[in-house]
Amino acid sequence: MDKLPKWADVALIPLINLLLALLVSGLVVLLIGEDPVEALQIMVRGAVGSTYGWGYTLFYATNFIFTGLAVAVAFHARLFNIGGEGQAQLGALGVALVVLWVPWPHWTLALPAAVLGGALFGAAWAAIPAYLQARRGSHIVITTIMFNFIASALLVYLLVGALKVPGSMAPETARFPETTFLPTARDIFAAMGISFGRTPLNISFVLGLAACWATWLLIWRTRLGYEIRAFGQSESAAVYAGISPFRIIMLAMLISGGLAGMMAINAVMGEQQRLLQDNVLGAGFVGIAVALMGRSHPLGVLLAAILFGALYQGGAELEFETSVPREMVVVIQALVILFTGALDGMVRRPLSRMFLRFGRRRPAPAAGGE
Amino acid sequence: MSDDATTPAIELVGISKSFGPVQANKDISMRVMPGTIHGIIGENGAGKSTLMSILYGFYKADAGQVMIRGKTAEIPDSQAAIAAGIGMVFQHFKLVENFTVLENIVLGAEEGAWLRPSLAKARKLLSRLSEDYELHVDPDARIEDLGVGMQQRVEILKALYRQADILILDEPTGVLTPAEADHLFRILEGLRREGKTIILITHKLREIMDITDTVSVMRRGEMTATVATASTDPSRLAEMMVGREVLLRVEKTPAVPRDVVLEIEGLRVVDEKKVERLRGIDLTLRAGEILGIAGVAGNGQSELLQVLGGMRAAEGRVTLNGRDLPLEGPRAGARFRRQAGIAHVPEDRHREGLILDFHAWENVAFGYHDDPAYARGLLMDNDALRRDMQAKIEKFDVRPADCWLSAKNFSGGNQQKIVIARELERNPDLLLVGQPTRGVDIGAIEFIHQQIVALRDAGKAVLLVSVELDEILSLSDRIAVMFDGRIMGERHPSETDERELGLLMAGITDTDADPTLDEIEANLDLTGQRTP
Amino acid sequence: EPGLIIDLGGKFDKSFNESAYAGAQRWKEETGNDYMETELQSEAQREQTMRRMAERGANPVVVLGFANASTLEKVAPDYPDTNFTIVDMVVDQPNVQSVVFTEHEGSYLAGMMAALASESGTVSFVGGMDVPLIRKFACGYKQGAKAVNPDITVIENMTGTTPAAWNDPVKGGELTRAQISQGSDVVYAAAGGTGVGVLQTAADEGIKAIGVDSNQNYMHPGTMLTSMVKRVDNAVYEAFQSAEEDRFETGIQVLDLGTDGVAYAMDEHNADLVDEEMKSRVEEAKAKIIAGEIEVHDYTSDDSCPS
Amino acid sequence: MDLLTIIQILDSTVRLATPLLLACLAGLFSERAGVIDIGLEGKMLVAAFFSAAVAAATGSVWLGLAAGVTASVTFALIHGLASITFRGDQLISGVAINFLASGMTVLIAQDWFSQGGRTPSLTGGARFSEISLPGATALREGYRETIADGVEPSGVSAIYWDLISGHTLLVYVAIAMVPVSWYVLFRTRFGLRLRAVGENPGAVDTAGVSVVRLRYAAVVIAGVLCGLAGAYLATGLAAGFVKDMTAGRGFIALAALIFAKWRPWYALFACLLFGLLEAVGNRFQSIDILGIGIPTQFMQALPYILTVVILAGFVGRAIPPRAGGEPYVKER
Ligand SMILES: Nc1ncnc2c1ncn2[C@@H]1O[C@H](COP(=O)(O)OP(=O)(O)OP(=O)(O)O)[C@@H](O)[C@H]1O
Ligand SMILES: Nc1ncnc2c1ncn2[C@@H]1O[C@H](COP(=O)(O)OP(=O)(O)OP(=O)(O)O)[C@@H](O)[C@H]1O
Ligand SMILES: [Mg+2]
Ligand SMILES: [Mg+2]
Repeated sequence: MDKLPKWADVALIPLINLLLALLVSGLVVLLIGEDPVEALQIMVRGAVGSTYGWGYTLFYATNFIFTGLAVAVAFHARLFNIGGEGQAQLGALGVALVVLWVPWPHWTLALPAAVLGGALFGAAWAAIPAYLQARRGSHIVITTIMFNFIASALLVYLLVGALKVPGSMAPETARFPETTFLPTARDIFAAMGISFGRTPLNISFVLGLAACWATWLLIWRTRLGYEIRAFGQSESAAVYAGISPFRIIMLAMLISGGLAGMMAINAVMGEQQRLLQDNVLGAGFVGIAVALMGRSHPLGVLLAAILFGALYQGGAELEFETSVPREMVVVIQALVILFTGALDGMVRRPLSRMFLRFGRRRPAPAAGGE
Repeated sequence: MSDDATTPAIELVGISKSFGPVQANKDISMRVMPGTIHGIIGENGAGKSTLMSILYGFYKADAGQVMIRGKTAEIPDSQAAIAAGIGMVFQHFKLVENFTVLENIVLGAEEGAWLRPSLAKARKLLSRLSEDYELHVDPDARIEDLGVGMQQRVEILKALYRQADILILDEPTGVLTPAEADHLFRILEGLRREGKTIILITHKLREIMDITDTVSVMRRGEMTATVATASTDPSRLAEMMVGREVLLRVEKTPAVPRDVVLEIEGLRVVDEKKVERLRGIDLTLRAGEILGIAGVAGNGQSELLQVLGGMRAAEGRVTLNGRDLPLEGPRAGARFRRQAGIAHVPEDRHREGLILDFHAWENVAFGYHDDPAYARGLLMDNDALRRDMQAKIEKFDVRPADCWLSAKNFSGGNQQKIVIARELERNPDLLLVGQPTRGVDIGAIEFIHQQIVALRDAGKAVLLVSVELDEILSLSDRIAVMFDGRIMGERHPSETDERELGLLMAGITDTDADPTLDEIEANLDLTGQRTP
Repeated sequence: EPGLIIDLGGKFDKSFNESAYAGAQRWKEETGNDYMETELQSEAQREQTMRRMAERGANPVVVLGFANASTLEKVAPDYPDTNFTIVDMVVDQPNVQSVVFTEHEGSYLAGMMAALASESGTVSFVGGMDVPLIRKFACGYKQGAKAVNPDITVIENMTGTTPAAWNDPVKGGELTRAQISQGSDVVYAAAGGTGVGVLQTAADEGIKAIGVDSNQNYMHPGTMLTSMVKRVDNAVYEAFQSAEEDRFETGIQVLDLGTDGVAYAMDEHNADLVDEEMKSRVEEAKAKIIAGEIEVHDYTSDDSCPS
Repeated sequence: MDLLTIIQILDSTVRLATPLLLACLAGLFSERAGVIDIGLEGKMLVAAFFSAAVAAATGSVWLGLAAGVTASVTFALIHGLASITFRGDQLISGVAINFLASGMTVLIAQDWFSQGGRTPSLTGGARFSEISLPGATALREGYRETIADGVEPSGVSAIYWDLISGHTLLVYVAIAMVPVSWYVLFRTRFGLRLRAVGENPGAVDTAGVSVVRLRYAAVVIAGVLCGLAGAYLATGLAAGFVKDMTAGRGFIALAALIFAKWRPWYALFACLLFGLLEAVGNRFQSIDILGIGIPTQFMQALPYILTVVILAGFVGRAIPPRAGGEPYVKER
């Protein structure tokens, strides 16, 4: 039945799915007695109507780029990594430790080290479920869910204990030293003489773009990417081709966890500038929606991440200006996952039938090529 | 049963069915008279299973009509088929592996909402049925503990339990030894005597000739002919099947074996379920010869290929050109086997040989993707891959000649050509080939056979595994028969015949004595064979 | 136009946040002016929410709870023209007003009432998040109880170590049950939304309970002994009003018993439970505390509680 | 630790295990039929909300219960639609359902009650009250009197008046569901077919039984049970709905299901174990075992850690139903 043209598969179907999700979201807004059109206007204006809006939109998008790429890389190896949340939490821990323990003279030195710290901790947190999947066949979806819970317990343990600032009541670490603050969009644009809203958008966004490009290279241009995709399509074929499933599962998950962990560069080093108990804000889960919408392609992930960034920022404005709670965004996110991920067949099947009927007009392809 | 013998038990009129772009059945009509055994033959993918599944209500036909005992029947689902007295034994058994025989038999045909009375009643009926038809099975055994032959009995009992008087068997002998098949045919004859109608799908012309009353031939989704078996012969049937005259033998010169290439000693494999799949294999293979491994599917041939191809760990000793091959650990993988000079055409091109969603050009490097010829620095040189694929497409006449097409969109024969091209062009010292022509068009079969023989003539060693005795007999220079993880014996093709090989395949080595069926069965049922 | 950021747990937590919300509403009704309000949903949103308030021109911006301290420390310098008020914590910035309460004094009175009402000689305390601020409540409570009955047993439990502890009524209920089984017949909940579960269980099991922050007596008339009200509403009202009248002062403001910043609540819902004797003893103690004759130890002064 | 404390902890265990048990049995039915359900959490959450909301609005816990179950079944049907009818990915569908529930409940709660995403507190007939079994009150009084007399009672009677008696109806329902589930699954025609469809749907289909109908039945049963679990949470254990009040219980139930190897009786023990962990964690802020202080965070994470250990196969391998997670596709 795979007779859909490629453009329909990568663009048309996600678009229809997205529209369906938004339509249902609109109904929900209507249901709670608000005007969906007005709500949409507020959201659009809030998200992209000012440099302030853009700043926050892209700030959130940066988070989602990392978690989205994390889910996408794992998807290519047919691994469903629901553990982005926990891996990002641990990544945050890694970033915080690197930044707090070493007296960095300048952010340019701190950044690469923090990237390493975040990626390493995120990867380490993904390594255990990956190992258990590869060696013992433990279902990675369940283990990564469990590891999300364990991560948050671990973080709480550290934040109310070893990492807490003596005398402070809040479970958070000390503030990072000023030398490690990343330049924000405001700083950078100011240097160019352009005024930009005071937002946490920072150079991590550029890092996110670089991550997209690197992921694209990895998946479509390297041997490892070839092996990951081959393994994802058929494990038995991979074994036949001498691709070690253990190696691929481990590497794909380590990369995935590392990407999730790098989210902390933006969220923790870029914005919060200290380690909080809840620093991921559900971005690990948004990554699932982003990867599904983006069809696991880095470019798609980038676009979907910006879309979700806008949704988050728009949602925050919506909450501010109307009585629609921020949970509206969670609902939209859920609907996007539902329509693009689970109810995909609802759109795909009639569509491919349509395309098939369309194709049938031309002489039917004879069975067999000889 | 009491019906007038001139009304067909089943009549199909103008049945058509397509799966997306694939038209599996085109305007098929067929009649089957009651109390007869009706054979259906046709190549793989001809649409036989699809047609029967429609009759059984498993698939819905796009067009056409089914008549049962002269009356138009609506068969929207299997429930309706069962109610109409149709039973079907599928090519791939439909049994719940961790249920008992009894539970499988009552499933869907329970007496009431509570199980206990149903099971008790079924147990009684079952013992009667097994008496009547010599179909002995332990009602409390778990399916996963039974051999394939036994599982098939359960399937037949399932149909009989539902009082089927039209029984469809889809390739029932594909997994049986000749002796087991004989036993099955005796049962079928018994059923025919009772007045039941049987439809038998098979690839084996001998079986058609032996047991059927009438036979239909299918080709590429169409019904090409229906004839009385008595009025035809195997070569005519073969011709109808493929649409032209068939060469039943491969043209080849006698082998000129040279140095030993492959030496296998005491090879053992224990699978995940702790079942011993290979129980000490010893084999020697020389350059310039084709060694054929015959055997019923599931007797360890696949494991042998997998071990040699680096897909599975084993114990024992294997040397290639005098050097030991590691059988366990990281250096036992398929990559290292390829580096050592072993190419491998796997048994299942869909599950192993190809990545169906990859473009053809991506598949050309599959398994050889770390070859420096395909690399450009750290990245892969996709242009090189495409050039390579295009060259192979031309040399092997792959159609359509489009290296951008996804592998899944080539037909089975062309997919196999892609695999063969990739593996043979590596010019390996040892070629492992599993089921090279399974599901492949006869024209392509000839081509593939020629390629294999050419490789042998170029002084390479070939290890051929096939369940098709014909293929083994016509291609091999030497034949080894595997049974239950052991080599039962070696023969020369010119000095043996199907009967002798068949007995070896059933585990009977003493070919002079005429073993009783029970002996054969006893031999088989202990093996714990499973459907592959 | 002033702004109020309701903290985690929501403005209808029947306790801390609700009190602040009530103050803002009172101001709105009395002056007819509008104010901006938003509710935090998660820890990591604090900064964006605070900034948005400031960007929108809210002045002063009132934030609730100690958890805002480190964020405010960071945000306040970015908006030197905006005034901020933080409740329950001291932030040392030129444009920040810090409002703190003498919870230990109010809790002392609550402890006295608990000891006077207890028949079993055991009373208990359920805290929210285990932080010095809540220990301050517990310590005051304990001192008050001991002042009435030196032999009294005071059971102390904290719900948790994270902000989730402010909003876990089920666990609050379970803790209360455990305390009841240990003999407690008066329980004091200083646990935000978690307290709802404590008070509910107390009512279910028929023991007396003491609410916190807002006057919670109405929730379960008949079992609510009193509530240790903390006039966060007054703090918010005052911050709004002083800005309106251009007399907003930064620096530390202490609201204590003397200014009615903390108090025990009396109304028709608990009138039957508090007899004259209890009332007079508590009033007496209150007067002495205000006069400095009784000194209630403040846990946060040295992070310890005299036993 | 004296006997009474132990009984009290066990009593708390039973209360806390009840929602886990109901959700776990829900998962059991669904997964035995081959539909993996990580949406237990979400279904419980909607049920908790709607039961509390309707109970608060009408004052009747029974109407609340009905509403909660209906809401949960509706979500179950969405899951069914996605994973059975449209053959979508069951895991993704479950994830979506969890998010949908978490967002939707607060959204509607805010719109309905304007109390910041919670429902008003439930009182009186809007809550399930505790059922006192015959004689329990008398025994309890007796016990209290002994204390009043200054005698230290043994506390054995508390096993009856505290541990066994004095729970809300749904606790007893949950426990009764264990043998009922066992009986249905292993002693009835429906159960045989249900289990078969989770192992090999092809076998069920060719036996003339509708795979789709069976799977929908299983999914709906799961919906009902999750509905009971959620309703218990909001109207039995607590008195009203608060945001995200399931707090990961759906995932613990899933963990218990794996622990229980998809069997009803084992599910009971697994849930009691996890309930006990929670009860102990509630009761003690930190626990000293052999002089080593164990932080509460560890206690809280223990069910998850245990699940990982089980999944890793270190404590007996759990083999899930074979067709689990795969949509039944007859025609490609
Ligand atoms: N469920 C299905 N979905 C899509 N295509 C199918 C399906 N089943 C069969 N086909 C296609 O229909 C054609 C006929 O298949 P069918 O199984 O009927 O052949 P067959 O004659 O039984 O072959 P074999 O001898 O290999 O059993 C093939 O091209 C096959 O790929
Ligand atoms: N799953 C599928 N998806 C898309 N197209 C398919 C699929 N299966 C088969 N086809 C198309 O249908 C055609 C017939 O396939 P099939 O495998 O039945 O060929 P065949 O008749 O068996 O050919 P051959 O003799 O080469 O084996 C092929 O050309 C292929 O393009
Ligand atoms: Mg077939
Ligand atoms: Mg074919």
